[in-house]
Amino acid sequence: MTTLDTLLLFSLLTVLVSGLGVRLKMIGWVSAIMFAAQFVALLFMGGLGYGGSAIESSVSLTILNQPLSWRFDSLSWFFALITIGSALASSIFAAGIWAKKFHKHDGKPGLLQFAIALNVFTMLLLLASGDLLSLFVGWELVSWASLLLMVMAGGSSSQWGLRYIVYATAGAMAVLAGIGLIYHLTGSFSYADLANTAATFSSTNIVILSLLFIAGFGVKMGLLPFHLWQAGAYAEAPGPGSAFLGAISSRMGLYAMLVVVIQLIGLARLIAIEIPFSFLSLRDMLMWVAAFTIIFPTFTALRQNDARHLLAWHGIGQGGYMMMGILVLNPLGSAGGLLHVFNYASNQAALFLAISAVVYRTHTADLNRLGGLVTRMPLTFVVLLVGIIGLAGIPPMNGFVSKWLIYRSLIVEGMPLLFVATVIGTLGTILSVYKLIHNTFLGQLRLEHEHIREVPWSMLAPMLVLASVVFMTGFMPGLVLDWVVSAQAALGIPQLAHTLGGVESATGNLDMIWITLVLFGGFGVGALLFYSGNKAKRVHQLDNYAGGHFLTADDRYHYSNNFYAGLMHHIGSWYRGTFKWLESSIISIVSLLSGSTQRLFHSFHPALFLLIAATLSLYFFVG
Amino acid sequence: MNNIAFNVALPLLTAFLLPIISSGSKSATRFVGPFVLLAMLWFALAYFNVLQHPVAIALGGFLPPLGISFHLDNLSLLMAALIPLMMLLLWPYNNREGFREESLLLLLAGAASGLALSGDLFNIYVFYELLSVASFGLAAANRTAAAFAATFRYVIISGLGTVLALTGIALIYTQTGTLNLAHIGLLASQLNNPVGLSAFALIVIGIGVKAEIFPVNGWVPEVYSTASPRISALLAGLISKLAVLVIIRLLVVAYQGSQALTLLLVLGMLGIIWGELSAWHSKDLKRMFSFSSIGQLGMVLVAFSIPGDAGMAAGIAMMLHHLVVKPGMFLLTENWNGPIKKLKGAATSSPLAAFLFMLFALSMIGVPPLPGFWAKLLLVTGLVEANAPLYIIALVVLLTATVIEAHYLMSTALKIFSRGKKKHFKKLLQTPFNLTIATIFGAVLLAALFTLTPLGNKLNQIATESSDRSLYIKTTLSLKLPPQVKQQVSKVQ
Amino acid sequence: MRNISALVFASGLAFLLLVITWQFILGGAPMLIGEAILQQAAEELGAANLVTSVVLGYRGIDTLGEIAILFTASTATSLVLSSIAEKTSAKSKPGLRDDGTILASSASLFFPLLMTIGLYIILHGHLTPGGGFQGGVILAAAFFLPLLAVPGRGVNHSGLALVEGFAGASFIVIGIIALFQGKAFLQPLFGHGEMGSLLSAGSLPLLYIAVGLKVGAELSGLLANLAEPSGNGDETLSATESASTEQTSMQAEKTKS
Amino acid sequence: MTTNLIHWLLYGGAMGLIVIGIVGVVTLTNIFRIILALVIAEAGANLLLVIAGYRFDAIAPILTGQALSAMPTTQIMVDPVPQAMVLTSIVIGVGVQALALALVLKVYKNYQTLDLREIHHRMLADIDHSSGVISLLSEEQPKGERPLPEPETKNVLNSGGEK
Amino acid sequence: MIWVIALMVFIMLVGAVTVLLVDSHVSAIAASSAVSLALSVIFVILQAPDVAMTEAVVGSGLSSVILALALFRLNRNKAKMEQSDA
Repeated sequence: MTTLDTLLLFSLLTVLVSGLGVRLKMIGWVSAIMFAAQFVALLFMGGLGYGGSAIESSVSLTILNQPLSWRFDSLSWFFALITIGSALASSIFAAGIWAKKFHKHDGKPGLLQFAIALNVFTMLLLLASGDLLSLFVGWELVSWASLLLMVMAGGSSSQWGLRYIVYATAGAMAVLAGIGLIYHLTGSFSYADLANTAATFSSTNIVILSLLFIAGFGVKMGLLPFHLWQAGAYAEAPGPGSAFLGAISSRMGLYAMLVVVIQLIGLARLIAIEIPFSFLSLRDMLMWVAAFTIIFPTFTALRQNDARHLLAWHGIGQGGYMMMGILVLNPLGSAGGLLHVFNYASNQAALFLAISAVVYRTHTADLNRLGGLVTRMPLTFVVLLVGIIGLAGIPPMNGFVSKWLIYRSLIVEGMPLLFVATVIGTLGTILSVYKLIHNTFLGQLRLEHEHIREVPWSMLAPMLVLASVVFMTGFMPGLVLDWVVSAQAALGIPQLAHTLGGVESATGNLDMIWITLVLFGGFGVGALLFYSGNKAKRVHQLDNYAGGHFLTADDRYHYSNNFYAGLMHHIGSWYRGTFKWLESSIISIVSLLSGSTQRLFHSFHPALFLLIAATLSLYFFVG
Repeated sequence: MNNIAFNVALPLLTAFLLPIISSGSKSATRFVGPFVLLAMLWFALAYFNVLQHPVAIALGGFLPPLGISFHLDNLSLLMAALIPLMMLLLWPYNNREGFREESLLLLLAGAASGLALSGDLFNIYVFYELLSVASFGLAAANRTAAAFAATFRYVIISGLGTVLALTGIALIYTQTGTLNLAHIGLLASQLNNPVGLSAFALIVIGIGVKAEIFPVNGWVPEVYSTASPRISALLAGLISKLAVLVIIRLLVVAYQGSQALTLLLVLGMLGIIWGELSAWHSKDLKRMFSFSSIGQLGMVLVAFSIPGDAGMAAGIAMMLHHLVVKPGMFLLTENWNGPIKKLKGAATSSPLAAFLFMLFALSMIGVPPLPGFWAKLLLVTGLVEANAPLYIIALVVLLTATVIEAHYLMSTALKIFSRGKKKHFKKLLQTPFNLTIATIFGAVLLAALFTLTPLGNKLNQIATESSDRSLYIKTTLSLKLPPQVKQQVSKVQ
Repeated sequence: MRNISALVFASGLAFLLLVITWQFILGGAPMLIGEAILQQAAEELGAANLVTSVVLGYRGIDTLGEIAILFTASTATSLVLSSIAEKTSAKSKPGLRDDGTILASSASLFFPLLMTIGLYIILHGHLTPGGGFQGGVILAAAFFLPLLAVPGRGVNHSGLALVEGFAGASFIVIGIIALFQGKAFLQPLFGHGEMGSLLSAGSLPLLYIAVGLKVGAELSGLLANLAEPSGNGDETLSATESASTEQTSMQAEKTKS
Repeated sequence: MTTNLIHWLLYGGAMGLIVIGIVGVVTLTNIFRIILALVIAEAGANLLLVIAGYRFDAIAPILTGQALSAMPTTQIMVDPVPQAMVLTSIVIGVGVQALALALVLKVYKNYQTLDLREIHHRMLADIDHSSGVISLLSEEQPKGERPLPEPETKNVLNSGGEK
Repeated sequence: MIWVIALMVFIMLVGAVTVLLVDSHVSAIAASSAVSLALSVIFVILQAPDVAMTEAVVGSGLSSVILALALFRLNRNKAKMEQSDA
């Protein structure tokens, strides 16, 4: 009974309890408490966060002569921390008042808790996997568990869920093929054999394997050709659910890719492989894929008019940053990539929770029908502000640290084009998050929202906690960098020399404590000037004038519709169109084929096929 | 002590006497059938326990190859035990229409047991014919116009199939001068030529009509959508497997060359493609399931076309999995037979059925840790191990087919689980009888999930045993060798 | 289009089959078990007709399966043909009535003749060519001619069912008796007797009688099912089936009288 | 020479019957006639079996006269096994044929036609109707003057043609 | 003997083709029974008296009778239908 067993047992218990008590009123709080218990159990394994050695699970199976084992190392611990943390936050958020209203609009809060618990359990199983077989098992379980969370809202979400599960199954099949190939090459499913013999694989096998695995895992990360499912599937889930999904779900793909491609096969092999008729290596190609994954979805997010969709599209883009950073494979880059997982998760959870708080009050996430809520929901506004600053990667929030590391590593490695690409991506992020906060909290208050109030504490608490996490880890990134570095050690890649304030190395220095203090000093000066002046007159929010005319609340001067029209006009929408076109063409091909195949079964004389088959097979043997 | 012959004799005897019994007392007709099936089950299981190594039984006391012999190994006994089990589950307990369907079912049981046990080519043909005729009667038992028409087309195509099979048998007899499978195995060298192989091809195509092999399965969607779900479940779940079993015996005993395997592989791949694509397009559950069962049997065929134990293990695993899953699915189509669009809200009207559907669907797609996944894993590893271009193509086909399968099954499942109108709920209610049986199948599936390790070991044992050619030959021919066979044995060994 | 492709493939099939069979030598087939059986059959079974000893001895279970198939076919046929909805058609008996007289007389002439021939063939099945099937068919013809002659009167289905059931059962029971004597299933019983005489070859004649009766009964039932308007086809069911069919057969009775 | 000719004749005849039967089953559209073609194909297969057991200047496998006493007989005989098999398969053929004919009768009763194409169209239409989906072939009207049957319940269908 | 075989095979094949091509069902039935008669003669030549007998009795006798009966009933149904139509 190791600590890992305890953790998995707690997680399983959570699933069972929340599953059995789906209909109970109190189930929300119960499962929240049990998530907290899981969190504590995870902290007992905290040694992993500081370079502890891997913890084996005492449970192991042998099925069809194939051993299945589970273990936890620093990398798994790092991801598990994020998983359970975001699960805890969303569970608390969903446990209280929110559940009542959700229940009133015939949703099933108990089912939501159950789905989150199930996802957590399966993710822990995946993170704990000790060989390729258990990895695949965990992978499939995660895919199908998240389907439950996606479609439980009903309505249009089921279509997104269907799309997701088809993509996911395709990815899983690619992974299965890859695993099968490895089994053929090494004769077993164990990590050790793969790590030992990977050096002997022929480069064609390496290409096939890495393409299969990166395609398979990339589907879940929403890498570029496979990204169409993600935004809708995450956004249409019930509020806290989408917070959880957006925070961690698609990172499982990153974890699996880290384990298989980086840890076991080794990135060096990928770098060694040149793609014919190009000056790129396989690794560079993947980095470019990551770059486009950053740019396109980010600018797609710019065009969304639904807050949840906007955030979800960002999730895809930020995943590109992480993959980019890890593929750079110097201490800075990989640390930046891993750190960004944590930072982005905290940002995204905070943002989604804030948005669902807004939805909870206003019943809409349509950016064209919101605005001016800053005075009505100030704390939510603060959380959202912190979140978008972090998301856009602006100091002093934590997003800045990880992005800085990634930029820095790109410059150090001498990859200017990719650097430019990432910067463009960041630009898009800033623009779109500004659209988000402007259309929701700033500008003109709509008349129907005049009397709404701040959301209750049960919902505010997790939001505020997350916001403070965002700030604190931005203020003292060393806290997280410890874990990141031990994760790097677990991956067996060079580690980053870091301090509490940030990075202290030959390739670049960063001390967030100083930066933050300077910034706040600046803010302090500004505030001093502001308050030393004579008092500003407070007016009612709806008391507005333009050119001497009184503006009634129902004439719209708040510019929200068709935001960034000019920019949109310039970039257009050709890229997203192409992917949609690809997808639909594949579907239509399948339907064409299946129609014709069914025609064969409708032919009115099956005996003819018997005759043909007999003749052909005889010809095959005799002729 | 060779009372395994009872497994063939008893059901036939009862079927012969059933008209008289029924004219005597109606109630007797109800329980005599299940009683006989229980007895068959008992005999089979009794053997299953005592069996250490394969045994052969000379019927009529005439030594094989002169007489007909039953070959008892784990595989055939497993089938012989599964037959009465499935029959008991799918027995028409609530049938009010006289004795005919019952006696047909009993005849089906006897024929199936004979098919599973027999070790003689022509005897297999006879039992196959008995199986066919009984299944014709059952397919038409629904007595609708469409059922009659579909059954007629079924009769015609499978009649042609039996003609081809008989021709193949004649070729084999002309080539080897014997009918006993083990003896044929001794003379397998004489069959590794165009004549022998084309005999194999003819038999495969002929028997393949029941095995739903690709080009000769035009009857499948029609019959399954006109017959009653119980019968469809029986045909798709049990009967097709027995036909496959015959092909496997021939393959193991006589045709271990790569050409025969290639034929099976190609047919299986075509079956997968055709079945899954057609299922993707179908608009009602019955036909969706019949097409998907075509695809599944294609997968079984592909599995068996892998040389060696690996293929045998994968094939048996796929076979057993399909044997459990498909009948359960067909039983659900009794009241969910409308177009899939109309299934909205089915989950709220009968949640258990919806849960079962989800379970079966996931297991069919091969979602771990459900048994279907392990069967598919065996298949995938076997295909990769076989390591020939054609097998890699088969792997690609298999994986693609899985994606398609996932798409249509999940779109149906989402329809079932989505909210629907209250007024349809009555129509979507499942009958308790079917629901109970389907629940039993689901329970079996879950039980298999929790006993995977022992099952896997048993499976490997069965596979190694039943893919061992010389063992089969020794078992049958070492009873007491007639002189003219003896020197052939010595020649081979 | 379909026909053309069918012809093309069929000619291909024919060509291939001929190519295959051309590799055979007529009369040169190995026939291993054939030889062995020709050597041993007489001692083992003591039947003069070796085909019979193969049919009932070496391959007895094939024969069991065969009569089972006939039984299945007739059951399935009556299942298909018996439809509850055809009450009226029992009364209407068009056709064949006018020229009934000739047939009737010939039938009454042929009936005993055919009976004797059939029984003879069955009883000598183990000595001379012919046996259960051939004799059974002739018996069926004997029973069937009167039906043709006087379409009104149906065959006594329940009686046929009785014969059929007990004949088939006795075949199996003989096999099972062997089982209980410690022999194998369907192993011939009794001594061989002196070869060539009527009472030889152990239990084979009994088996052949069973086969003959069963085949005869089944075939005549089958013929009757096909010949009669299928309303009467339900008379087999009259004990078991619903009241409606009861009255069907009642009507049939009325029409007969 | 003569043996070659006989070889050709016999095997040619057997294969000819099989192929002609198959062609008939595939090309004919009258279901009654299709059954006849099936019977012919079976006859071909039987002939093939009997040929397999044939040997030149051998006698039938029946012991008569002095052969009864002198066993094993010096006189060579043809193979009895294929003959037994053929006996079986002939009777099987008859059973199947009877069943098929019964089905033909019922089909004719319900659809009032023997044309396989129309029967097939009607059947598909029935299946589609009973499962409530729009037929794939809905654009092609069935041949023959009778329109598709009205939606009927099972019992009505049983009563077949007569209303 | 060879000529007998040739003749019988000829009759068989011609009869088989006739079954496929001829218009009236009755003559088709007759052709099929001719086929099995020729077949039984061939069986006799092939030293298979049992099979020949069976083929003669079953093939050309019984199955023709069955077919004829079925045909008779088909025609009667047709007649009945025409009555009901009229």
